[in-house]
Amino acid sequence: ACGSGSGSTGGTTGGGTENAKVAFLMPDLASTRYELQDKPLFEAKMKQLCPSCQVIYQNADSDAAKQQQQANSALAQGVKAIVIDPVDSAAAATIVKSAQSQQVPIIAYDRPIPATPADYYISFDNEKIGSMIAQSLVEHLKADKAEGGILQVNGSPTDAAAGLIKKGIHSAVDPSGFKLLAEYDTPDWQPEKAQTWVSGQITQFKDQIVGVVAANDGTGGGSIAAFKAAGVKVPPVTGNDAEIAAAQRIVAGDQYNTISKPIKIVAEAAANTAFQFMEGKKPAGKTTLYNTPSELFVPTVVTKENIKEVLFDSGIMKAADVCSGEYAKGCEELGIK
Amino acid sequence: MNTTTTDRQDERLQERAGVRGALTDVVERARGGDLGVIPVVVGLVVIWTVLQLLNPIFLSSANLVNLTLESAAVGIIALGIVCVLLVGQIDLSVGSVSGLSGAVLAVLFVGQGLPVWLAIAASVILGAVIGWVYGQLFNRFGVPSFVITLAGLLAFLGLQLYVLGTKGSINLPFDSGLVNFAQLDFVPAWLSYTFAVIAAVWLFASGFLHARERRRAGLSARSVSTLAVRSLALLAVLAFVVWYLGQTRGVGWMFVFFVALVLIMHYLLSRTKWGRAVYAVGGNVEAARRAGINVRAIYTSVFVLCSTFAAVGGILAAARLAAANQSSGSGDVNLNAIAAAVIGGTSLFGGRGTAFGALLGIIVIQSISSGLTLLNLDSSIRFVVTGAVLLLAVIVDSVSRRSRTSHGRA
Amino acid sequence: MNTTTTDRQDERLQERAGVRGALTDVVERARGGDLGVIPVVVGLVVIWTVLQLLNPIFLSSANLVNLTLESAAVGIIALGIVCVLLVGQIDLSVGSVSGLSGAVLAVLFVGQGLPVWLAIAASVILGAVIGWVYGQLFNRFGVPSFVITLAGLLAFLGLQLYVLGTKGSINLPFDSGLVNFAQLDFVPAWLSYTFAVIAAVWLFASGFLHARERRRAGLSARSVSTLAVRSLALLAVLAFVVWYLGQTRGVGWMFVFFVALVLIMHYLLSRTKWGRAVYAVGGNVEAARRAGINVRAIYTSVFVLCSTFAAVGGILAAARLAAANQSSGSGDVNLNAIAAAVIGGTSLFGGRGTAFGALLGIIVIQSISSGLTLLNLDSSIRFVVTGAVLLLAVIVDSVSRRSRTSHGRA
Amino acid sequence: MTVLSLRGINKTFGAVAALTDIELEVDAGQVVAVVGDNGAGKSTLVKILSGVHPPDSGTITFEERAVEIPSPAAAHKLGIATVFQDLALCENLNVIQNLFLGQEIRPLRLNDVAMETRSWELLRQLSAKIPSVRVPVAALSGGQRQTVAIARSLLGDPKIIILDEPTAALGVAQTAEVLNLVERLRENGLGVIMISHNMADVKAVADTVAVLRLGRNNGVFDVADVSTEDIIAAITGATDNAVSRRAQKGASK
Amino acid sequence: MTVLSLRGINKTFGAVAALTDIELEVDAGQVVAVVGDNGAGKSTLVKILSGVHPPDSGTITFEERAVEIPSPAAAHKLGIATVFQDLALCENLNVIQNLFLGQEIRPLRLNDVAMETRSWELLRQLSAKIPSVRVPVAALSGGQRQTVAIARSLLGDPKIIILDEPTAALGVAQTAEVLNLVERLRENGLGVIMISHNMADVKAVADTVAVLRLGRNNGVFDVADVSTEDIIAAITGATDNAVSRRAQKGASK
Ligand SMILES: Nc1ncnc2c1ncn2[C@@H]1O[C@H](COP(=O)(O)OP(=O)(O)OP(=O)(O)O)[C@@H](O)[C@H]1O
Ligand SMILES: Nc1ncnc2c1ncn2[C@@H]1O[C@H](COP(=O)(O)OP(=O)(O)OP(=O)(O)O)[C@@H](O)[C@H]1O
Ligand SMILES: [Mg+2]
Ligand SMILES: [Mg+2]
Repeated sequence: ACGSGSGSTGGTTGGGTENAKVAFLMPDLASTRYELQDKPLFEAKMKQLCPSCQVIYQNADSDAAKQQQQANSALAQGVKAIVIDPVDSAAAATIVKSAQSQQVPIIAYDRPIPATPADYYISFDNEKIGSMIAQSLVEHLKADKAEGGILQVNGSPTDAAAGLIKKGIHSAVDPSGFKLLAEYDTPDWQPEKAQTWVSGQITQFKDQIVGVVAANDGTGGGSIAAFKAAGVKVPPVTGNDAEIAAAQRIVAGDQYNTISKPIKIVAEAAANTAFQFMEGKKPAGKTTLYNTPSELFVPTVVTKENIKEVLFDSGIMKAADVCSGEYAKGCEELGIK
Repeated sequence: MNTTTTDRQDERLQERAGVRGALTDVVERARGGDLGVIPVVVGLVVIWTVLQLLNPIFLSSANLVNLTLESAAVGIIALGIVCVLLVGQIDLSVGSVSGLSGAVLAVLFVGQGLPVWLAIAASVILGAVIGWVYGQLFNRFGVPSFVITLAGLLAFLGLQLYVLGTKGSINLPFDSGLVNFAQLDFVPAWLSYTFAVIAAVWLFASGFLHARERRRAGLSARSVSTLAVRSLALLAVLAFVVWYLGQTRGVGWMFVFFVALVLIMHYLLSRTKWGRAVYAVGGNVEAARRAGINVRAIYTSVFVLCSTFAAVGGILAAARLAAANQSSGSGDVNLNAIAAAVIGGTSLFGGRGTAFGALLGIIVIQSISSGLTLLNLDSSIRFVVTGAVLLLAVIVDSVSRRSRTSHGRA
Repeated sequence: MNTTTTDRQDERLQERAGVRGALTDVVERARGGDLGVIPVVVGLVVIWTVLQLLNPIFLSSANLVNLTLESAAVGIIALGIVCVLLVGQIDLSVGSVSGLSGAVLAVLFVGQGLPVWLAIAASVILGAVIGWVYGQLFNRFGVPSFVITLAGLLAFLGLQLYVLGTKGSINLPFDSGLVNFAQLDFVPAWLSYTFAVIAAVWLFASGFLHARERRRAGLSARSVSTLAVRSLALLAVLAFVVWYLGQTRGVGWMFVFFVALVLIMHYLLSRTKWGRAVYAVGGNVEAARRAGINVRAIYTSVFVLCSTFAAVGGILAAARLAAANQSSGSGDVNLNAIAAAVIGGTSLFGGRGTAFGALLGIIVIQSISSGLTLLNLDSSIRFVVTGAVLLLAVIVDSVSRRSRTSHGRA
Repeated sequence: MTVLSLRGINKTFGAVAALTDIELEVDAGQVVAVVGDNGAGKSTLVKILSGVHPPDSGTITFEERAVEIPSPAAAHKLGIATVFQDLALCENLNVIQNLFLGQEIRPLRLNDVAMETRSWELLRQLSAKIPSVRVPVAALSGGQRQTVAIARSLLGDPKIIILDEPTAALGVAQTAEVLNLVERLRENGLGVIMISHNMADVKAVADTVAVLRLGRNNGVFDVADVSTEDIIAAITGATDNAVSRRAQKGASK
Repeated sequence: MTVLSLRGINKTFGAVAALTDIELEVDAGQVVAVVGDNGAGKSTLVKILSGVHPPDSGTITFEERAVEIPSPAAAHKLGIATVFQDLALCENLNVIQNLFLGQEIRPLRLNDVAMETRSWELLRQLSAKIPSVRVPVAALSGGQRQTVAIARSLLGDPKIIILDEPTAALGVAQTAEVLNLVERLRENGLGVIMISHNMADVKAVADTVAVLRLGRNNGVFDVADVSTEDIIAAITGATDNAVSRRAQKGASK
């Protein structure tokens, strides 16, 4: 590593992990998971592996250049490893380059960096997420013998991850036999925008809409609010991220599904891998993706049927957070305590 | 009206009386480019026609109902922006403040279980306090309001995230009065018509009394026929709007609330000493100071008003979405609110603008957004077209203003 | 200097000569609040001290090298913003234009395989054309620049998405000269020192020649000793900077490029007829028009310059990131560029500001951002602290300006 | 009775000493003309009296009490009304709005009609030639604006009126009306400070003449016993000056 | 030789007819005074001649050619230099910058020294009392600004100089210098249009007097054969006016 002119890095080069620093660079605030789940879980695991180590957490707020700045600053602080969820998978190549040129191992987290292989890649697959939520909805509609079309609410047009999810959704919706009535790229993932758009579509297509595939819980919530505000019945709406608010809507029967990523597992795996790198080892991946040793985890679609097991029994969420006020009744029905 | 009144004795003035006179006056002013909001309205009509041709749903009653409801939250924020722009300052933080206020509301109401009115009051007061702090910073240190509110933009965004804390997104219960107000409460048809009639009668009565007072004081005044025509026109327009929106769900209470705020602000700005002072400070702050106006108090009041409106807008936005989340108030709320004010004819340099400008401006913006949303374009094309249509809407207004400049009324 | 020169004959003027006189002058101006950029520098020193105390890495050579490189792209954009603000207008679209220009560069260079210089030229010309269109819209229709560039903001964002197409993100090859220029090319130490010496000698020589010319014309002039002290001070500062940055990687060519642009703009604004006209238009457009200045041409030139700088900034940003993507230029590029100009002392109302302001302003902003990045805070706290520090930096400046107002120099 | 008196007033702007050790006295019912060359500091003195600039040092005594005038509002409160040389009108407001700025009738529901009526009265009294009082001041001619500024100072109930070159832009008729007005004000017992470059006007209405030169007092004269030439000599600091030379040339032609 | 002549010029602002059917002639080497009440339309006429406003109708003949003056730049090109009543200076620029605005020496590398030297020359010539030419115009007194505006019109090489109330804010000495200047300009064969409310100045330097009243021509007089009273009567439209009444009152006192 490259400790630069300051005593705080301890001045040791090579494998020592005493007082070492590791950077954990997250991409945006559009989804709450990075701040609320990934970061604390990663930190906790790291603390357990290496009590004296320090985690440098940064969030790039959807700005690739800012992420580059954050990575540079981490390098200037002499980190021993970088775990990065790139804002822009392509642009992160620069970060990989500069980290590797300073012999700092770099782990791609959540999103791949195809152009310049990182040292390791740990993720679940965004495209897969898209196809899973859409597929679950389509199956539900078929089971209900619904007839009509589907609205598709994508994520931000300027977000690469949203592009992957969109691709996945299409892979499930296009061959489903349900007509894709219209789709929309929600600027900045804003729920308000999603609501406005869906409101417009309700006037346009009226009762033809049998389902809405929304790319995350925020836009899903916006879509639901649009139906409520129009005073019509809410069709099944998807989500993604398993936010508490989404869990509440599922419990209340407003939202059809969301998707729970085993963030705990992934974050801990990332911490493990990072720690091995810091110790100077070179962990081998389960598979190889994009020329990178990789490990992929499978997320779970959450619906009313399995919400209790997936989210509550597993301890991801606490009933107290979700089952407040008006949601208590729904929780009770589902046996969530 | 044929004996010359005190204010019409100068022989260079052309004589104009009665309905005919009023019309000539309008034509003359149109040629001189001094038309107030008329060009914006024309711009609006142009856009509406275009959008309707592109998608026949656009002018459907259901869509217009949506439009009115979607305009309210940002429109109220724009109303505050009009005030700060009037004194020649700016507030970049209205988005963050609205987001923060929504978050505080949700945390207090849902998280802490406080009664809704208390949560609302707390959010609104928070907004007022923020504005007060801006005012103090501005008056004490003379930091440009651009920088103060830029700092506020960041700080209150942070605070919003902090308040939402581990939850990130908080649902407001759909059956709460607040959410109902923003989503489902519509004015009953009979009441809407009553409102329309009251407005028209009031316009006539106040105009008539005012004219009588002026005539008694020996000043020229609008003739009864002009007044009657004017208020009948208003009645017709309002009745048509009510009838057309009534085809589906009618006029939302939230929109009525917005319009009421516009009317109140219009009154405050045009008929009170405070409003005069606001325009004076915006026109020439040194002259205002020398006239003995407490310029600092005016600045503070305006910042307070703007942040308060931002907080109210934030509450309504949260209510309409039935949720407060991390991205509430971010994105283009700031730009839309400022753009609505500017499109409605408010000058960025202070001293020129009206409360009605905010109403018209936000309707222009929401029309564009709603119309293009209905078209289901690719997002890249959608951005391009939005930009082009926005420009189109404003060119109409600007061209008429330009002719004003060339007539020496810069 | 003791015989009274033409410009110092008024008996109300206090006499000040030599180094001592220059110092008295500075003190006097400090009391009067007329200090140019000094308060911003003081603000910067305050921030640096605070940030260094919080994290000792902040002022490390490696971090400062990063800081210089990170400043360049947005700094260049801010330079363009200074020009539009000087004429009292605004450009909200610099972010989109920079993103578009990066995208066009990437598509032409990587996608189409054109030579890099051609791709750069195309992007820059595109920027210039955009500015020209703004100028035409502004001059022909008198649409407020706020609205024109807001429309541009949307339209060019759309165009950027369209150009990038389904790829969304395009990598620039690491071994291309452009990426090297932005990431790895540093000025050799000997050359840096040479630059420093040249700058100091040039400052002395030009000052000396100017002073001689003034003295010949019977005007008061700076004494040789003042000039010598001034250029030695510059030499010392520059040599220290070069030496300190040289501890790690040194001075990046991209930063040198930025500084060179600042110097060129400084020359254009302060030493040419065009620059005078820019300040005149910003100060009083009607007076400028009556003085026979082609006001429209000035507006157009300024819009062209601003968009061109935005395009150049976009190219450098893409080069530094080694990629152009959909979110390039979005986010806070606009706000940062405008804030840099404003923090550097440029007035939003036109007529006041300097090119150096952009340099100082962007360094303030990047310092805050870099310093807080090092602190490893929660995002919510980071936003709050960023806002607070920003305010702090500007309060120093504003307080001194305020004292200027109270001394009647508003 | 001395309404206003100044002692040792100093004011510098940057390197320029605009006022040095200024003394001035104004009695009730007295018209004091302050004259001086361009840049002599007359308007600076006016601005200090009306709270626009604070003096660097010196004392102001108003009705026998030492006072501070930190702001224009404070000056208004003391009863000092001022017509500034640069008029200080809001160009975006119309004539009525400017006239009543800060002293509107019925603050919470402005009484337009009363204000318009009163505006016409005031303007007629000054024989202003303003076609309409509902146009923004930006559309008025220079003299019309000056009339508005003068009319404004008559609202309220001042004890001292300060007129900084009130007739500079006025037509002959309006000038005559303003001089009449000054005389009426004196009769009503107000103190008037009038700044003017027009010696004829000064001699016509002033009781005493205070001369400023380069920011210093250069004599106070009783109008009755001083000739125009002497005043001009005090202003320019020499008996042989541009005015006297011109007069000679004219005579010799 | 007639340098400039106007025929049937009309201009309305909204409901106000500011100028109706105006005629005016100026010869080379002639000083034409334009006088009139406040709001009579004098400045509007000046603005039309200097390209600030376009006339609604009417023809302008310059050196025997019919011309259009669509912009101030066009007026400069024809050789019409104007001192505006509102001065039209840039407050943020200093004196030198304002003087040379639009006609800087050495456009690509401004020659500060030459401009400063020339500025001092011009200002001295007008006996301006400006302590420093490097302060922004915002810091100057009213008269100092007016001197700057007058000095500016002398740069370049105009054929006609239009002075809109050039001496309104000037001190006695500066006024005398400006009147000298006008005479020099006439001797150099320039046409001068001077607007003034000061009949003494008008009688001192003008050759002919054109009177405007409420936007219309109200007579053109040869200065030699007209009395001040007659001019005032033409301006006010009555022989019994505020001025004559004041004169009577003064006489009867
Ligand atoms: N705000 C200011 N900043 C700097 N200098 C100023 C300021 N105001 C006035 N001065 C200077 O103070 C001096 C006196 O100005 P002042 O306006 O009092 O003159 P005056 O006597 O009113 O002249 P005039 O007859 O031209 O109106 C001038 O030299 C002027 O340059
Ligand atoms: N830009 C404008 N917009 C509207 N009306 C205007 C404008 N400029 C002038 N006027 C009107 O035209 C008339 C003539 O104005 P002008 O300035 O020519 O008068 P003037 O003869 O110069 O008067 P003064 O002696 O007061 O300077 C006035 O009634 C004025 O209100
Ligand atoms: Mg003065
Ligand atoms: Mg005039």
